[in-house]
Amino acid sequence: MSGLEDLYREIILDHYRSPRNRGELEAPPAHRTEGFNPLCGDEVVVYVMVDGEGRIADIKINGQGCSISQSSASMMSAAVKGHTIDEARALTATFKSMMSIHEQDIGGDGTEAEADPADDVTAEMKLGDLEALRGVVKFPVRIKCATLSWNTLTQALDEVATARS
Amino acid sequence: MSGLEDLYREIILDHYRSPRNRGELEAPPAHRTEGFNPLCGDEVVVYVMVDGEGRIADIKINGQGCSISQSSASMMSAAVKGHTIDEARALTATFKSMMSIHEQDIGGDGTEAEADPADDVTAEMKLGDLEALRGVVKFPVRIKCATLSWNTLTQALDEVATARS
Amino acid sequence: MTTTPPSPPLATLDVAAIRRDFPVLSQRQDGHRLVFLDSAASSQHPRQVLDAMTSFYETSYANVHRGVYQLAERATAAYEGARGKVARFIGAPSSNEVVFTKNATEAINLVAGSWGRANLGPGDAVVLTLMEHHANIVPWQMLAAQLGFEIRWVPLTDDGHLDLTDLDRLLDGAKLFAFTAMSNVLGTLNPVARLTAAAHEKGALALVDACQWVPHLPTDVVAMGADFVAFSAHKMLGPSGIGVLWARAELLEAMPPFLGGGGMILNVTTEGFVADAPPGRFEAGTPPIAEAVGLAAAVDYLTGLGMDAVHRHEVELTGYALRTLRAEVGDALTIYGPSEPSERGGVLSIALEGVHAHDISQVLDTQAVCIRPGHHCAKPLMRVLGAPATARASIYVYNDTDDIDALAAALVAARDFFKL
Amino acid sequence: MTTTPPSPPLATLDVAAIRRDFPVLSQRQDGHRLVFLDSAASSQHPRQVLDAMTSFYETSYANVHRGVYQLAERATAAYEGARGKVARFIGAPSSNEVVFTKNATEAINLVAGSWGRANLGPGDAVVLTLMEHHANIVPWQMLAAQLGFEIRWVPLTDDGHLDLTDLDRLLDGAKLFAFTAMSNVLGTLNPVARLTAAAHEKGALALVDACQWVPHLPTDVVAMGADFVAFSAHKMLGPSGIGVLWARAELLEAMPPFLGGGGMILNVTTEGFVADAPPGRFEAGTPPIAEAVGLAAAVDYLTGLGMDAVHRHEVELTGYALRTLRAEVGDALTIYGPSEPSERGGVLSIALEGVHAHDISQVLDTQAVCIRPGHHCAKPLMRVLGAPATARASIYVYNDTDDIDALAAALVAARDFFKL
Ligand SMILES: Cc1ncc(COP(=O)(O)O)c(C=O)c1O
Ligand SMILES: Cc1ncc(COP(=O)(O)O)c(C=O)c1O
Repeated sequence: MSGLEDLYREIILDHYRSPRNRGELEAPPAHRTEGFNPLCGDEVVVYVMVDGEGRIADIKINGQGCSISQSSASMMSAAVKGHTIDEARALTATFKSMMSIHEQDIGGDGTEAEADPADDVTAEMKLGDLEALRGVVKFPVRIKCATLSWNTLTQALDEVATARS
Repeated sequence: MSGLEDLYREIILDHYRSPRNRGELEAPPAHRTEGFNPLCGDEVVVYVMVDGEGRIADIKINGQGCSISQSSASMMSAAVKGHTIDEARALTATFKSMMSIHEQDIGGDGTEAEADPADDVTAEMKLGDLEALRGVVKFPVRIKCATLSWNTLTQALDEVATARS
Repeated sequence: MTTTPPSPPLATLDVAAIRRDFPVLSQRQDGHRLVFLDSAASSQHPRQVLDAMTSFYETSYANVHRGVYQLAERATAAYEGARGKVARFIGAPSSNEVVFTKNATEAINLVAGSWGRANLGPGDAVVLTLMEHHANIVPWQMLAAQLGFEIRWVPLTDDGHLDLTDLDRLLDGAKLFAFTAMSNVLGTLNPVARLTAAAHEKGALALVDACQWVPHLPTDVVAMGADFVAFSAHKMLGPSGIGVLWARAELLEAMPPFLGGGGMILNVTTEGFVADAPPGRFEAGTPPIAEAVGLAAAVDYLTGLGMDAVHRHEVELTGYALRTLRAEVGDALTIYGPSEPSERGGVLSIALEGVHAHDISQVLDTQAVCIRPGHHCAKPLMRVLGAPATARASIYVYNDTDDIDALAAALVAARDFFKL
Repeated sequence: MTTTPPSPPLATLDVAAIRRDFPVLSQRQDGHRLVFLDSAASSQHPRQVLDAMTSFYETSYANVHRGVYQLAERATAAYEGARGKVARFIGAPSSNEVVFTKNATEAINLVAGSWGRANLGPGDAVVLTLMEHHANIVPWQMLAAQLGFEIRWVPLTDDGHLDLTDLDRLLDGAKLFAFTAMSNVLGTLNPVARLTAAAHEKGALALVDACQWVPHLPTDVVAMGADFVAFSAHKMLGPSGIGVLWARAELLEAMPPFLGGGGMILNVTTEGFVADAPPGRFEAGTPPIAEAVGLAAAVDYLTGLGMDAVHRHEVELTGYALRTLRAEVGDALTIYGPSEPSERGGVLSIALEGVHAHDISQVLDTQAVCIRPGHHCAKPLMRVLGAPATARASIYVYNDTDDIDALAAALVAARDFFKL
């Protein structure tokens, strides 16, 4: 079906059907943050366990949502687990840049300006599987699905940082 | 100028230039009521002095407004002065019927159904000069100008009646 | 065996002719006929409505109420004429009982902010139902947080009706019962007159959210027994930007203003203001003038079709849809709400096992089938259903069995795409 | 003596071409050319605005924000695109600072009901001016009656300017200074940046009623130094049914919701709700979707003309009008407000000795000259002027010297009809 393959790559459907790091962590000691997509009702719950060195020792994802939001959350959890908060933030920035290419293009000439955003910061973190979500930018309404878990993670990490300082 | 003569009959302009019963009465013992036309800012103040037999012994008109509202108030004051409250109410009904002929006609076939309203009640009170205001019904926005002082008089008489009962 | 001539056959809708009135429906999307099944969110517009607005702007536009010149007179007559038309359409005793707002949401907020703020306080209760749209929930929650009254909820039965078992107890001591005439998620048609009577018996007023009723069934606010009725033009073939609050004259007359500004006053001094009579008192500022003209044209259009015929068409098409979808899509399909078509309006909330509503809708879009995924602004209801979202198809006067067949085919495609 | 090429002559308006864009102006009334001089109440609409709305309805209409299908995506993009266009037109740093309301009146009521209710109480003061429109008076009076704060008034000078002699004292302890950028009765252009700075110096916020500014002059909300700015589409060639509140992001973020309903929440349970971020937080219910599209087209149209050119045109025409009317109508004529055209916008409030404004307007209508009699929703100002009503002629991009000449002739006719 036209264009659908761009959106629903096989790896996305795989993460949707077999989500990684699905479940809950006891909070506390873990930190629990809820996110909502007010448009479609998707809810995501992110549990993060940050160790003394600022590393995401464990992460679990709960909630309900569409294939895009669920697979994005699943891939995110796999990508940041074991990494430092700073690395997770850098990856989030990279991912969100990929997602907002379309927004920058609105009103432009339609060509996708795929300049690599923030090369320096992201040197250590690669999008990897997450690249599969690039097709989402062609479906603007779905961008919020793809970024929901990332925004929730950011909020969780902010809350952890505040609680520690 | 087309149609203007229907609206601005000579007698209307005469009452506008030389308003009858213009001024104030001491209140109390007289009764003072204010009326507003929220559309154009016209204000009318009606002072009525009702005697023991329910007769409008005196009436004065104050305030500011257009030729239609001022002349209507002037003619009204002349018409009701010395008459009973009931007669004034009957005349008010007759006058307002004349004013609303147009409203009844809206959506109708355009012919003016000049059925004489409320013959019985008004036997004793004739519109007289007030007939000159009949042309106002062709200018719907101005109907509120013509009826402002009458509505204010009605309110004043209601207030007097309440105060006495 | 009767000698009177046979009554003419019940008028039904000539959908093919109706569709020709709707320019948007003549579009093709990627070669597909556009299948618009999202009228519960907002309906499309017949040429007659668009033409009425354009020609009003081209010949008779001016601000209303304050002008003496002919354009302003025509504009005022058109605006007030629209008020009269709406009043007749809903059986209002007087057009002075019709207040134009920006949408149904403002209409309900108006009742909360004016009547509610003046009449509710600690110890009072407002009764809602678990099938309300957020528009009939959040205004009461906002006000309750300020004034300290209680909100009570009428629960639902398993088949998507209101569970009225405890209604009398819930209404005890309540000052208002605010409920939807028809659920925008389940399609359930509520027993409006019975509910308003129950409220009145307990001394409570009744607010009817008629957003999903007025566009689809004959409406008589008096027969409903309602005290307040709210609805929006944009769900009944009218334009965006205008809604309606109807309320009984005595209530409106006793209510303080909601928004302040021009057009709602008798006098203003530096010391204070004197409010005008209803409906002007509740229409601060320049009102939605051309929108009222568009709404009047929509009322004319619907009146021309006949609201009985509109309802009959929807009951029939809903029955067809229930049968077709069950037959074509099979066991993976859930359709929420009453299973009897006569107990529901033309709203079908669907779940497809293992496929999220958002993904259903995305796949359907590739077939030019427009439905809406999500919580439909009824999150408390979604919680009762245990579904974070449903895929909602909703029908109106321009839909036919071809649209339903296209929906069924697209759902089958979605099911297959996700390899269920 | 410079070697750079001469700059091109200042662009002025090609009024004849502009007039051809406005279908309403091609009408004749009783054989007369329609002379529309009531744009301060509401302006007329170029074909481009009407076409944008009609074509939106015909091709891209759906409810916004909640749909996945292409119509809904296009509708959402058009609605949000309009927000961006408005933001750029008024120099807003972010389109998230632009809230769509039903009119300017709702925008000011929003500030009162949200910011005001959260921040004002006994002992506080709100400063207004004696030249405010009721839209910027009554909301504060309604709130003051509930919350018990004080309202103070900046007086006027004899020539229709704000009298700023005591401004600092008036602002002492005030939390808000709410004033109009331009008087809709006198035409006076107020020194906006100076007034907002005076407010800020005293720790007060500044609300600018820009209803008569945004349509007529280049607008930069940042240069204005404003905290809140309100205006309406229908005075700037746009449709009825939509207004704008701009506010600084930090303010909007801290403000509680105003109206409750769909589209302004993150979550709703039976226990309560979580409000969404601005601007959505302040746009409960289905917004004025097609109206936003029309407003965007109006912004494009005005941008095409150039707001500098629009302003220059109005200053010139106002000067011509002041000269012509004084010369033609003679001593019976009073024109309120500043006598210097550069200190005022194109609003001429007129008195003709011995003839009430209502009667002037009636006579002018027979010549197809559309002006507005009355208090112009500024009764406190009328009291200062000592006039119960004025006859107001107001000009815009489609007016030319012929219109002014027709006005002068009609005023002469009115004077003579009443035999002054
Ligand atoms: C200065 C001023 N403020 C406020 C308003 C109110 O605008 P609206 O009626 O569009 O809400 C107007 C116009 O009527 C105005 O001229
Ligand atoms: C039942 C119900 N109530 C209220 C609303 C709100 O209507 P609006 O968005 O036009 O204010 C809707 C539609 O969205 C609805 O379906």
